[in-house]
Amino acid sequence: MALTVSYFAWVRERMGVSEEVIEPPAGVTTMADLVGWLAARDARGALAFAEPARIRGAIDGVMAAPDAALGREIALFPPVTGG
Amino acid sequence: MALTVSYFAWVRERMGVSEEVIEPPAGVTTMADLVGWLAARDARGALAFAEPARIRGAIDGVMAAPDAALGREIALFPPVTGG
Amino acid sequence: MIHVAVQTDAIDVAAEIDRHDAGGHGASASFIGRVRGEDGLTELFLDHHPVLTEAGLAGLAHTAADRWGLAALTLIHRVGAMTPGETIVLVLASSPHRAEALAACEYLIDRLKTDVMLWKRETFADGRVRWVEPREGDQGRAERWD
Amino acid sequence: MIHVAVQTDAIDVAAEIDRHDAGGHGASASFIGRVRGEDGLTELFLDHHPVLTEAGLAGLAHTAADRWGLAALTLIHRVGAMTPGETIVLVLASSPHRAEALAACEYLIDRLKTDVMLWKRETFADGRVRWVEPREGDQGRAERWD
Repeated sequence: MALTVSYFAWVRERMGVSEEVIEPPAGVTTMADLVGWLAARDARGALAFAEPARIRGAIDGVMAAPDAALGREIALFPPVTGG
Repeated sequence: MALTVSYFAWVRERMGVSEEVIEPPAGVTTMADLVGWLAARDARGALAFAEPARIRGAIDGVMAAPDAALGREIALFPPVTGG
Repeated sequence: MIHVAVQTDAIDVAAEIDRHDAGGHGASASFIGRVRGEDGLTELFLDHHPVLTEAGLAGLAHTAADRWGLAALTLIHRVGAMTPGETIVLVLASSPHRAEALAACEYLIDRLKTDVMLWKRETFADGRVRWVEPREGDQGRAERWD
Repeated sequence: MIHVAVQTDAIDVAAEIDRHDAGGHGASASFIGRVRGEDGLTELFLDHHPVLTEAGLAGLAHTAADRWGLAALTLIHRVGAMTPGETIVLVLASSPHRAEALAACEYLIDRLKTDVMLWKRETFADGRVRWVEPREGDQGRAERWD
């Protein structure tokens, strides 16, 4: 299934793109799976997702936990620093 | 000794004047003495100082306790309600 | 930069913010108190003491600026007759970080209720006139800071 | 009256205060956060998520308005590139009485640090660029409200 994945802050810088459409294998069903798969995919993924504990995510526009099932649009980013 | 006494808020309204120069007897040496003497002096004093616990005062521009010795300028007023 | 004023003129909030903000502080907290038109109130009159009111405000301002290491503090209180919607008091507190500005602002507005020589008189549409009594809650809020 | 915005344009504090204050609320508390020019900082860039950032701000605004029964709330966050002295965030909270306006203002600024999809990147005069890391203290301040 094709997923649209967007990246923010230093995750985007390390991935070198702000958004991409990907087709992970069938075994990738949760956000944690996706982060692990991206980390193993190539050098930029290994850099961006070297520390999965520092990665937050949203699924279809809603904040989600690592074990949440994937949707169509996934956002991956570091902890926030607004205000 | 002549004292200048000023009144504020409802104390002023009940006294009917904002300021007066008075010459209390020698036994009046503290602010509490002065309040008691004003309460006994006439009907408007009796009205303004019927409840001495509700009266606050300043001596020569500085907030003072009831047992403080009198100065030259005394201000008498209710508890404050600013802000 | 501490600016304290007691005035019968209307408080120009925008102008005061401009003056206060000239330094471009990291964090600015403010509080604006206005006359509420509840229960048919038509006028709020604030009586004050010509010496003690400003001295009291200046004392609070310096205490707050020292305690929280403020970069700037503006404290303006209006006195005399006001109508509903008009600004009674303006507090602006600035510091490099937010916690100090917010705490100073809250301290000042709490203390203004109990420590400064000001007395409120309310006039209502039906002709009633009454001097506002101190509220128990105000004393409690003010004492949190001791 | 809740007004929430995420914008790349400069925040016009005076205009926002005018709009917010149209109702003549009894008490208004505000917080203004600005870019600090410490350590030779020349630019602050705020990255944001086109959907989640505004949704997060709106969620916080409604939570605060309900929790403290606010009469009006304005919450504006700038995103994109900014220079020292420029306003990053503006919070205006109004209620009949002061305690609610002050608490809501403090709640919002604390939660903005931890609950809204925004990321700060700092650029310095010597060419260094770094993404700001979350601070332990921010998490603690935000959790006070749980």
